[in-house]
Amino acid sequence: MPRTPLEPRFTVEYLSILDAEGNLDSALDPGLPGAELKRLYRAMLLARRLDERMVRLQRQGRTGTFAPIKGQEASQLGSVAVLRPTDWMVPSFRETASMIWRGWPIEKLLLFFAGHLEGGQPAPDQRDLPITIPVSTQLPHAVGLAYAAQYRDDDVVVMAYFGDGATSEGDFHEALNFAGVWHVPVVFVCQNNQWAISVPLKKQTNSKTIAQKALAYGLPGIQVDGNDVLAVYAASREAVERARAGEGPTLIECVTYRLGVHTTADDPTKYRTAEEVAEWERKDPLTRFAAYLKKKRLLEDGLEAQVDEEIAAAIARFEATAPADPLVMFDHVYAELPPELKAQRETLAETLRSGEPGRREKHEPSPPMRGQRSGRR
Amino acid sequence: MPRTPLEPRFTVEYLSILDAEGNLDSALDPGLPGAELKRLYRAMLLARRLDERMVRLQRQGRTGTFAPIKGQEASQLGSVAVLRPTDWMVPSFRETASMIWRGWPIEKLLLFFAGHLEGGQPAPDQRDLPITIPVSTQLPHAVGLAYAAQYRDDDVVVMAYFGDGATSEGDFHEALNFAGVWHVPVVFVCQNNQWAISVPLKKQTNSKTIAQKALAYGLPGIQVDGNDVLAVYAASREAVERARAGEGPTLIECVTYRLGVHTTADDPTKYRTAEEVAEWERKDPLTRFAAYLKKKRLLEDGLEAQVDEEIAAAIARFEATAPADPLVMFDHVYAELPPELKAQRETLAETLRSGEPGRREKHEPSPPMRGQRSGRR
Amino acid sequence: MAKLNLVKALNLALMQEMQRDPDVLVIGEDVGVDGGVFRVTEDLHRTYGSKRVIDSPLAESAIIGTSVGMALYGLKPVCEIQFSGFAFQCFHQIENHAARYRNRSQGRFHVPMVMRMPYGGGVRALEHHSESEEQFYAHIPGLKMVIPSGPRNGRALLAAAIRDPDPVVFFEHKALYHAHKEDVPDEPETMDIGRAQVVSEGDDLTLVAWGGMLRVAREAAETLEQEDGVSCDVIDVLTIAPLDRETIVRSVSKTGRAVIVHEAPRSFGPGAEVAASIMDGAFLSLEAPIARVTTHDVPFPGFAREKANVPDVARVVGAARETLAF
Amino acid sequence: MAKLNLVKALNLALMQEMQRDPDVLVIGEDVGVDGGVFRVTEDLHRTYGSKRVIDSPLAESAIIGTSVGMALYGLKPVCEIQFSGFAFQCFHQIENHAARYRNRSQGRFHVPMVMRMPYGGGVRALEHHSESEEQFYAHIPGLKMVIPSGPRNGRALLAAAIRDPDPVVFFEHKALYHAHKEDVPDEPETMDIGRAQVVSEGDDLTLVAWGGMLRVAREAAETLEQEDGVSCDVIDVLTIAPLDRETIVRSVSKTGRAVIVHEAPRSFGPGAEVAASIMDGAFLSLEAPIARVTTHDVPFPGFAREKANVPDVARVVGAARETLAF
Ligand SMILES: Cc1ncc(C[n+]2csc(CCOP(=O)(O)OP(=O)(O)O)c2C)c(N)n1
Ligand SMILES: Cc1ncc(C[n+]2csc(CCOP(=O)(O)OP(=O)(O)O)c2C)c(N)n1
Ligand SMILES: [Mg+2]
Ligand SMILES: [Mg+2]
Repeated sequence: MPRTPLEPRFTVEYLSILDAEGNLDSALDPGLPGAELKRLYRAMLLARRLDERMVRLQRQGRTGTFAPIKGQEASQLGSVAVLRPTDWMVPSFRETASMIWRGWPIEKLLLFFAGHLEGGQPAPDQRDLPITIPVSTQLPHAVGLAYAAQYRDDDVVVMAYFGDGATSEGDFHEALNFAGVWHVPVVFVCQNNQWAISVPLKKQTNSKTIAQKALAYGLPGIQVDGNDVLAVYAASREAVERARAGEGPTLIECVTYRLGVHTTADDPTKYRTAEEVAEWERKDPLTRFAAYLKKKRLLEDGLEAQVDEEIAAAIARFEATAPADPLVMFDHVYAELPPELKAQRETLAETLRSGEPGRREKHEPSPPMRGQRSGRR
Repeated sequence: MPRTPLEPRFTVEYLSILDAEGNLDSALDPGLPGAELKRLYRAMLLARRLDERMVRLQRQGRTGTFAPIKGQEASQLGSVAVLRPTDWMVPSFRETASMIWRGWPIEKLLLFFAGHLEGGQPAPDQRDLPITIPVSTQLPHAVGLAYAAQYRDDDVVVMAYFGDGATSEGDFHEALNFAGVWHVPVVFVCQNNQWAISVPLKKQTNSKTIAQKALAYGLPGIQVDGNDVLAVYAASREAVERARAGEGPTLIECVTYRLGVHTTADDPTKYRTAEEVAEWERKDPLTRFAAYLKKKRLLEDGLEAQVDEEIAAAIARFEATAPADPLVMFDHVYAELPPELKAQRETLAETLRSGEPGRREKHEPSPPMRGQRSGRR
Repeated sequence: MAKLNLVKALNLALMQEMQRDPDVLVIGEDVGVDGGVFRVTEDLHRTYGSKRVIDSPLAESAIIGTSVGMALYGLKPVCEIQFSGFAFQCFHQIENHAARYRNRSQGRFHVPMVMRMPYGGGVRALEHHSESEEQFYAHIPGLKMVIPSGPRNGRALLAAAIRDPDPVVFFEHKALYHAHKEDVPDEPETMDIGRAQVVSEGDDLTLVAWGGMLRVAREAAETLEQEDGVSCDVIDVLTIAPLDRETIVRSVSKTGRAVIVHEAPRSFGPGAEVAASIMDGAFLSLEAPIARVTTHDVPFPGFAREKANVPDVARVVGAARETLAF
Repeated sequence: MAKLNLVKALNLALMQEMQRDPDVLVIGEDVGVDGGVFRVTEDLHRTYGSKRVIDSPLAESAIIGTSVGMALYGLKPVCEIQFSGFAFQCFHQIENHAARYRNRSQGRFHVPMVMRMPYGGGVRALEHHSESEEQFYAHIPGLKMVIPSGPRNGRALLAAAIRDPDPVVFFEHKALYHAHKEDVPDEPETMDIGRAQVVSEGDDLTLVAWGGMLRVAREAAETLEQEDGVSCDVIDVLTIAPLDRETIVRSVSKTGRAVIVHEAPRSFGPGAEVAASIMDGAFLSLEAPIARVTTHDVPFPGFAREKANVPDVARVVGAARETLAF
């Protein structure tokens, strides 16, 4: 049946700058100074080494469940690096690299994953939201922050992270729709790592790309090679500049891959092949960026030892943290303790004084939540 | 910054067959037999006359709040008319015309709006869901019905209705996304009547069309002139045929207008101009279709009197309905009454016997919910 | 001092709080140009413009979710959910976030927001437009749950809720909107959240109610006084959570008997907590089981049956007589 | 008869019910290929294929919403919400629809579906992975709310829930999944929904608990027996709603004293209804106020503090001694 096509027609673009061997498409080079390139690489390496260390800590029972980022370092750092400290960063639960870039001390993250909420407390001047566990629910918060910034006429951009699976939730949709109507300075960064636990992208949505979902909200959407830190940087810089210039929100899809487990409770061999993983290992964002830096003679010697030392020192500080005082659970429920809560607090304090149950707990290696992990990976 | 456009590029098409003067684009004529054209027009007229009558009944306190459809007759009837009785129809709260086409007795609808849930009970063989009040929440049900039909290998298509405002809800998004992944036989019919109560489309979404929202789910989307019953019919037939052939879901946007109040509690003069309404009155779906039929010599004499009589008879049956027996409120909570509910029922039965409060209520004209209505319209 | 109904009184609170604090803004479906479907936000849009009085798209989760973001930034959003029956759409944003950000961030952030919702029956409305869902919010740590019973306390409590540093769910009974007028002072007025009020005093029985049921309790007390010579403490709870157990327990310690009246369904409803709290605090004074007069454990029926579902004076009087005769 | 833990026992129920009735299907996040994050749906996918064991996209509201549609069509979906903490995302589909379709359609439709959700603390988990939200479901007319306490009743109740013509929210305590094994008959077995069980008998005190707290209550009873010579009725509630008041009241009529143990926060929690119901039914037998041992009215704390939040044997014994000494 013939009909009239509506204008404008829609396209979604793909951006890639460094190929898997680290060769640069110089026409697209975002032109970062050498020092910035080195800083980015160091952060990627630190994130990678810490990630491996954190998996081991969890295996030893020294922390609880944790979501590793191996493979996603370029997506996180290429994007977060374009923010100013006065901008806001809104993580999901898998942004260790972005959080460290934003100044979260490593020991604090460890504390968080050891079940101390103190570890989730942003510093007083830090414009980051804490980790959000329920998938996609942080996205409307990012839009609200951006609205408030615009309302106050502050020069602020908000960047929000989420995964491919997150795009199926209603909150993703509502957040992007509000952002479009309000035309607020927010950049949505989707790390499409191909999997939502065991569910592959093709079972997640019938849409060919995540980027094209922006069309539903009248927003620009772009797909980038998420294992190419320069491509992520270029696309993010453009989006942040647009937002800062009052030109509204953007959706960036970083095509990447989770090389490790979903969380430390997961066994990915149940749902994906070793070949698939190997194929993506060849596209490792670190190898590629290192190859490029090497060609540019920007790769420093001894960097691994340096970051390992930094991590070890942080772990030592984490291990030295005082046990959790149970009474703190009452401190941040309301601005003031209501009478019933005061009574409950007193009863617990009494119990603790009498040395009975609920005593201060050290990070003891009690059995963690048992899910699917078979220990094979 | 140069980048690679991804294929395929996306387009959304617009379909219109009858212009506002009732002239046909014969290349697009869906070729309905005269009897079917007459049947459609009669249904549109009945819907229009009933709508006016129902507003008056509400004003007299004989029914409660009700959502008129004036202006949307073509969108509803052009779409519902392509269904078979064995297909499923999932309404929102503004599909009087579709419901009557599907065989709902008028007196039952009146009873429903008079606060008797009996009026919302589909007949035993009727494949319609009852009216759903919470916006968009019926859409996942439609997808579930379609999944079940596919699971059972039944030759069934599901058609679901909703408004432009409904597209902002998370449930809209989740339903279309599931439908896309599952590739089920469902047709989503959006009546874009330009307003969600007082909120115009441009404050509802930054997307230029509703149809393009289909792109987010990898679905075909089409925009049609929703005041053109033939265009709606043609697009719906195509979508239903696709669904029936196992080619998956479609989103149809019917561009139309709510000529009356949002509900009988609403005063639209607060938020829209008389000029806007007048402009859309010129595009009235009935006038246009009547002009076309007249040219084809298919317009019957005395049709108004005929449908008015049908309506009057139904109202008489409605008025003759027995008062509501309060005890029925316990009958359909569970398959079997649990002990506590049985006790509550007995207590109420006792109270009713003693003639005290909660006595059987006739549709008494007590003050309705007072909202914004100023009585000016 | 002007005679205002609840709608106008709430509107006054919003007008004045917005005047007082530029961080206060209003967001919801139809709250702007239209002034809200019940006209509670009438004229705010004209006075404060569309940046401060936001006609949002139709999505409750994003209304609450974006408001949480605004509150984290330092603003004080007053959200309207058009009817409490549609707040389940945003229940996760309320429970996961509004109620928890202070705790999650260990005090670095807090969420000073108000979630206004019309609730309750008796207004001949469609499904989901007549329910009383206070129990769901009262059970969530980190939230406050407030229900005024009239224009004056409505205005004062709404102002207090807006100034409160914590998230407050604020229910407004639809049948009270136009029910009666009261003198409301021109000057801003607030009331303490977390305090119940003894609105009339007596010795024989305690009647506990809130919102739309307060009037029913008061009329029942009058009937009991006139027909039975029984005198009642009538307590207007006002803040459901945190519950003012002290005031309620003090009263029942005196009277020894209590009837709780609410519009939420009975089982696992708010009356159970009131009853259990009374037992905790006044066990030895109790002379009869505490009665609960509530709607039935059924989905709120079509309005042709609502009178038989919502507690009325006769049912409260009946329960009181049984309690007194125990 | 095989010795099974709760995970395997629930898996057996699913296997057998799917075998028995081709209308039963399973849907949820990661329930297919992965077998569920707790492995409760292990091997179902292999046995029954991806049309009957559906790995859904990540959207709770659509999981419940599409299941409602399937149930209206005549299928019997068993949905898994990965953790009960994420069920607020679909709370509107549960309250607005699953619970109401029978009523809305006046019996023309009903919704035979099961909503399985792992709940509860003690497993060193992240936020939203340790809460106990039974109260929210128990207060919704039209729903049933079931919580087994071990492998055998878990299997039998899940099978019964699947066969039930009404929607059932089915909570599974995470700490029970691997806690202990029981003999579970090979043949399909069901248990009546709506019945509590007296799992050990005594004269001095009634302990009421469910799910993960049953073990705590039983151990407390043993301690009281051994250390204080006090004998307890221990009641495993099993069905939270509709609550088996009769069994509970009968016990307290005998013992005169009761302690209720639950993992939900105390205020406006399920224990309040149990307490109020006991008062309704056994007022004259009561010799002490009914005690409630619960988590505190705080957002569930990080797991470094969870032991101080979740009721343990010592707290239950303490409350029991206070009750006995009253
Ligand atoms: C609302 C909600 N539902 C379910 C979960 C359990 N869950 C945690 S992560 C996850 C998958 C997320 O996938 P994706 O968005 O792709 O992010 P990724 O884990 O791949 O980074 C799920 C289902 C959750 N945290 N929140
Ligand atoms: C979840 C939910 N939120 C709010 C409402 C109140 N409400 C009823 S109709 C309506 C507007 C609907 O707009 P649209 O989807 O465009 O449909 P229309 O009324 O124009 O047919 C609103 C806000 C509701 N019924 N359900
Ligand atoms: Mg992913
Ligand atoms: Mg509309």
